[in-house]
Amino acid sequence: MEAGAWFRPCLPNLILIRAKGRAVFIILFQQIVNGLIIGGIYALIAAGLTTIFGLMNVVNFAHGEFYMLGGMVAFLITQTLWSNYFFALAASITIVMVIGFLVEKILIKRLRATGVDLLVTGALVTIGVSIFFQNTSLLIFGSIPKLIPSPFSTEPFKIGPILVGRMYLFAAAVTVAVILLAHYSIKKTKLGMAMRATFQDKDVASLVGVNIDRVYSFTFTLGAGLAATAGALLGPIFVIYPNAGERVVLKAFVIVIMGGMGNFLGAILGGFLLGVTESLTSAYISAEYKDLIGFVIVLLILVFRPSGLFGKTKRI
Amino acid sequence: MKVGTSHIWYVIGIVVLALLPVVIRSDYDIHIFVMVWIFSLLVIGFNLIFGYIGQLSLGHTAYFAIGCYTSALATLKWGVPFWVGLPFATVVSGFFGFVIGVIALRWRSHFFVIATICFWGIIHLIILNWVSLTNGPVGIGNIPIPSIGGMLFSTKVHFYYLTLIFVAGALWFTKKILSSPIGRAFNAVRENEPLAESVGVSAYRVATLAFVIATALAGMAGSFYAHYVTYISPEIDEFSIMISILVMVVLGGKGTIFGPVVGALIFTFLPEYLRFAKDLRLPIFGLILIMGIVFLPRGIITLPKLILSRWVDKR
Amino acid sequence: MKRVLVISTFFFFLAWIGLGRAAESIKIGLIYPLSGPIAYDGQSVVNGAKLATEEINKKGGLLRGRPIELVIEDGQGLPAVSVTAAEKLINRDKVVALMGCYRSSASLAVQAIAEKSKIPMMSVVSSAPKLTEGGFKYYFRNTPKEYMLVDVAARFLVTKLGIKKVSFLGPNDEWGRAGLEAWTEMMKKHGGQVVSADLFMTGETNYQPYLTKIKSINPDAMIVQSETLDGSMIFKQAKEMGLGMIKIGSGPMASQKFMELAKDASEGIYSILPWVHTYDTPENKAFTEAYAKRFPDRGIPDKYGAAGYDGIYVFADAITKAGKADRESIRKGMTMVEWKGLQGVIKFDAKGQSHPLAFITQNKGGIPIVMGYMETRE
Amino acid sequence: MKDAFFSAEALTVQFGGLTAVDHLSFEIQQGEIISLIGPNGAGKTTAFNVITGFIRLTEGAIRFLGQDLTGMKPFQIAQHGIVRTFQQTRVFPEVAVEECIRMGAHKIAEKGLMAILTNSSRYKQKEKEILERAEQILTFTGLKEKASVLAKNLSYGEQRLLEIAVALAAEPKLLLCDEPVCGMNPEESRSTMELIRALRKQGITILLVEHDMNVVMDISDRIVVLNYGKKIAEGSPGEVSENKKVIEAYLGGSLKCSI
Repeated sequence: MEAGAWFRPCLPNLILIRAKGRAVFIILFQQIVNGLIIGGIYALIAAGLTTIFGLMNVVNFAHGEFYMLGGMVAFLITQTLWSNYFFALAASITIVMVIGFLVEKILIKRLRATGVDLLVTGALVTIGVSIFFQNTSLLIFGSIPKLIPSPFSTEPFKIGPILVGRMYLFAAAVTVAVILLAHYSIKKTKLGMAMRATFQDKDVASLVGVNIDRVYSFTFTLGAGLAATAGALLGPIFVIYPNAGERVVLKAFVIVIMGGMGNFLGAILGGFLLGVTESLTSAYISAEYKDLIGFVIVLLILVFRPSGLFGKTKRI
Repeated sequence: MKVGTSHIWYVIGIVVLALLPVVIRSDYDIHIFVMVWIFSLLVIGFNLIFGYIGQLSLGHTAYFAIGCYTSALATLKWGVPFWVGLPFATVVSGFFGFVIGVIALRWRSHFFVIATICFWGIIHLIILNWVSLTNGPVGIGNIPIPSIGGMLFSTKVHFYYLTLIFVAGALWFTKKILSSPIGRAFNAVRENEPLAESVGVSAYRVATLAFVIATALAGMAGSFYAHYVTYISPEIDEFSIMISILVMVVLGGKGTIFGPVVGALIFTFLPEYLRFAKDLRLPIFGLILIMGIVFLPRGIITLPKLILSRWVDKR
Repeated sequence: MKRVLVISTFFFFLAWIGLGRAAESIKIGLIYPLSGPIAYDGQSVVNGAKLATEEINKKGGLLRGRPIELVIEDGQGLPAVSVTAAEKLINRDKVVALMGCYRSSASLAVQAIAEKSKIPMMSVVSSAPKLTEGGFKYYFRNTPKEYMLVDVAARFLVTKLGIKKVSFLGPNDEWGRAGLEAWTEMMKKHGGQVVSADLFMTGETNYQPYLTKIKSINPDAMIVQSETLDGSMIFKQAKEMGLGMIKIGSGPMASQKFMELAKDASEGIYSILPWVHTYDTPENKAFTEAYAKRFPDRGIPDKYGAAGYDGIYVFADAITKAGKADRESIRKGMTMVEWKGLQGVIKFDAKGQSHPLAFITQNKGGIPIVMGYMETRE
Repeated sequence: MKDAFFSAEALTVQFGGLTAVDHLSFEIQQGEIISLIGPNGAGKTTAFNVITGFIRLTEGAIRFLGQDLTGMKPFQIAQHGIVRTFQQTRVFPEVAVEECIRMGAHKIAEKGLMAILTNSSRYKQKEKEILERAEQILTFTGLKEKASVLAKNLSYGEQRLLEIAVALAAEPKLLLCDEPVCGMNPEESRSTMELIRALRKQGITILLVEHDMNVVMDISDRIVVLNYGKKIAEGSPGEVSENKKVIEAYLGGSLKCSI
């Protein structure tokens, strides 16, 4: 059992860099751009989770399924009703938000009423929901992977030597817009203030007349909608299949913790950070340990900055 | 004396379970029972952390995997018999539990949950990629079957009794601990940590002790699994197994001694006997999980008390 | 009310007799992934097996009229789940033969159970070499070992296309690592070299970092070993990133589903696989039409469908040769099998390994054209 | 001056810029009842939390029975004999009263794994002792008939009593009570004061934080007055009540405690 087993995969990549000089910088920059693009998508999924997990303290394991349903429903719409992608995008987000609303109304609200510890029971109920959604969509949509017809040509968009798919740019643009919209609505609007009040102290919030049930259902629906947006945006880029959500959930939790609970901007920056780190690791260290990086970063953050990289340190 | 009556129930339970293989002939059901006992070891341990200390450790299958691989590698590479592999795997998993527990238990509630997921991820990736040690994704095959003086534990019935003895031992051990001051300290930490600290209970040490016992039991379960199925691969560390453990403890009845084992019994048989539902099997399983949590927050073990009390109220 | 009762018991009695008289069916157990990321390909194998079973039963079944009955379980490609499924099939359904597990790790787990329960088991997809090197008496495999396929492909690349430096991209599981080992060894054997290798997690979606690295190395050819789903995304992203070099894929890159998903990115890709529908033999043509008619949503069959189809016919041949349908006789029958299937003449050697044909195809206009084929050798 | 039973030397606690406790020093002799008073926000509870290790000291030292407890963790300080109650009542909600008290007796219980598993005589003996101790405390605090009631189902007053009972079970040498009578009606607070006097008779030294002036004047041997984290006066109830600075401090602050 040689001790070097750990490092052997890195050697060829490191030698490669020294040899190629200038070309290396283009490749490095391309890798960073790759990281930013996938990071944007991570951010959107995490942004949805940061409202539910971060603000409502519900460990939402069904978040991946909202992402998958966003893609599946968008695919269904393009196949049947009206094949315009943008209509399908909007329609699937609304439908998944309705599903999120129902899940909150039927399950989470009842649990909250029993006053049981929401963190743990919330995790279990959402695991049940995730198993149910995953396998029902397997029944309805079948195991055949779906591809939403992309409204843009597959010709990559050229910025100097860097190549970026057109659909990616659209997805990144929508991501930033949606997140800023959500961030603005939480910071500035009345409902946003009510949300923040409820999650500071729900008893006091209800004392001052905030209908906390409405706030909870709006937060959950917003979270589901954000995840669905990511799913619908990724439909044309990556193929959507019933288990697509599983791989995404753990990454989203990692980012929410990195960005700071309930911190929208944190989720965005956390998503980009994880995207770039993973892309660089798999390019220059080794693909196998790509996911390891995410886990190690979270542990470091928990030790040194428990309120997240970008969160304010909470007073004890 | 109250303890007397529960002792009788305990003995009756063991006798019934001991006679079971004589009654049920089909190897398949005995195979399921062996899996139930292996899961019981996992679940009894997990219940200590989740039911008694009140912290949710979602990385519990990592220690199951450590137990599997330690026992398999010890018996294959060093040629030690199973009876050395088993305790060795238990101790190694317990040690990993100590090292990780000391770090993870600095936090509480959802930060602890995420920390345990991270350690699970790291261990899973190391098992998957350290090819020279664990054979990587190819896994390790023909792990020796346990034997006592030439008598091979080759049939399922042998394994049924072997695992049953250890489960009974684990139950006795946890029953003893939980009725002792250590058990009271566990409850104190769960109910109100600052108050427990103020009467001299170190929440950190008590939780670490519970964590070490739990991970050691998981290692033991791993060793049994490795030598029963004789083939292990990184997939034994899948998150779906963690979900089954969670379901068994919560719907069985967390914070009770026999609840999780009842949960293990029900939720190992249920998916098998739901096979007739073919495609609907997993959606139904998801629904049962949701119903269980919403209507039975305290778990199935409390069902008799619930029915009794409701029946009494009606009269 | 009483009269109704009497009549219904009478009918019930009739039905019960009816059941008893029909010849007792020969139960074959199948364990394939029907949920999870590889459910699509797992279902293809089961479809092929169903088609073969229906054909045999229509022609009157085996051993004077005994129909074949398939008992199908979802092994999810996971060892733990496949083992439990195997236990159920062996002990509760009392099947006489097992076919399964798709992923090599699952097959390795069930192989040990089959040997212990003395029941013949055949894999038609798992290609890890270890499966037929463990000296298991009850285990047979009707798909080439990884390096047998790669040997044919490497010779074709070096001699026909003059390729020297190749980059490898494959999944981080036993199939991927076996593929990497095979390509490294076989390229060296034929005078080429694998210059870079990357292993990704199955079901991953973002392959750009690996493709960027391969683009920077710019090898003569790029080898991608993956299932239909991952493969479509890899080659789509490769096209988007302008990777021009020759592209070689594994079996699924010749399937119709891959053409649909990858669209124009599938053009010009070579594949190396044990079967392809454009290999024009009468049996192939008949099978392709029957499969497309029986499974309209799937259309043209891929190598997984053919593997399932051939598997059932191999069992049928073994049962007919053995003359009896119990586990021990089927095992003996398997050693005597000699069946001209879709994948060429199938015969098992002492270790239970068959040597079907290996095809090299290139996708032109969405059709995998056969460029050459050879019988695989040890 | 013989070594004091308990001495706090120049205790200082700073949160960022704010100095909650500023060089507070005082001593307690064995068997005394000392009260720590001051307007709301004077740093009383912070001082309490620092002495019992729940908050870290920025400067200063704590000495008890000749041992330096500075920087120790709450459970270590408790094991040295300093036990506290909390301003917001803390109980073990889902646990029966009698069990709570046995939980309190963690310090004297047999914690050896081997002893427990082998059911050793020492272990059985200690368990019996704890049971008897719990019975005594139940009768002493008057919670006898509530023994099997879950702590969460007790009334507010009973929960405060249970808190003292649990602290008692931990064999305290110095008991710190954080506003024991706060929110109680006169009849309940009189019985609680009787209980505290009875504790002193059993040789337990008591440090009180309390707002109710007539309770403080009536029961304390000495009083330490805090204002904005600084000690502005110390002495017998009589001396302190005439002290100009104390009156001035109090005129500004309100006397009522926050539940």
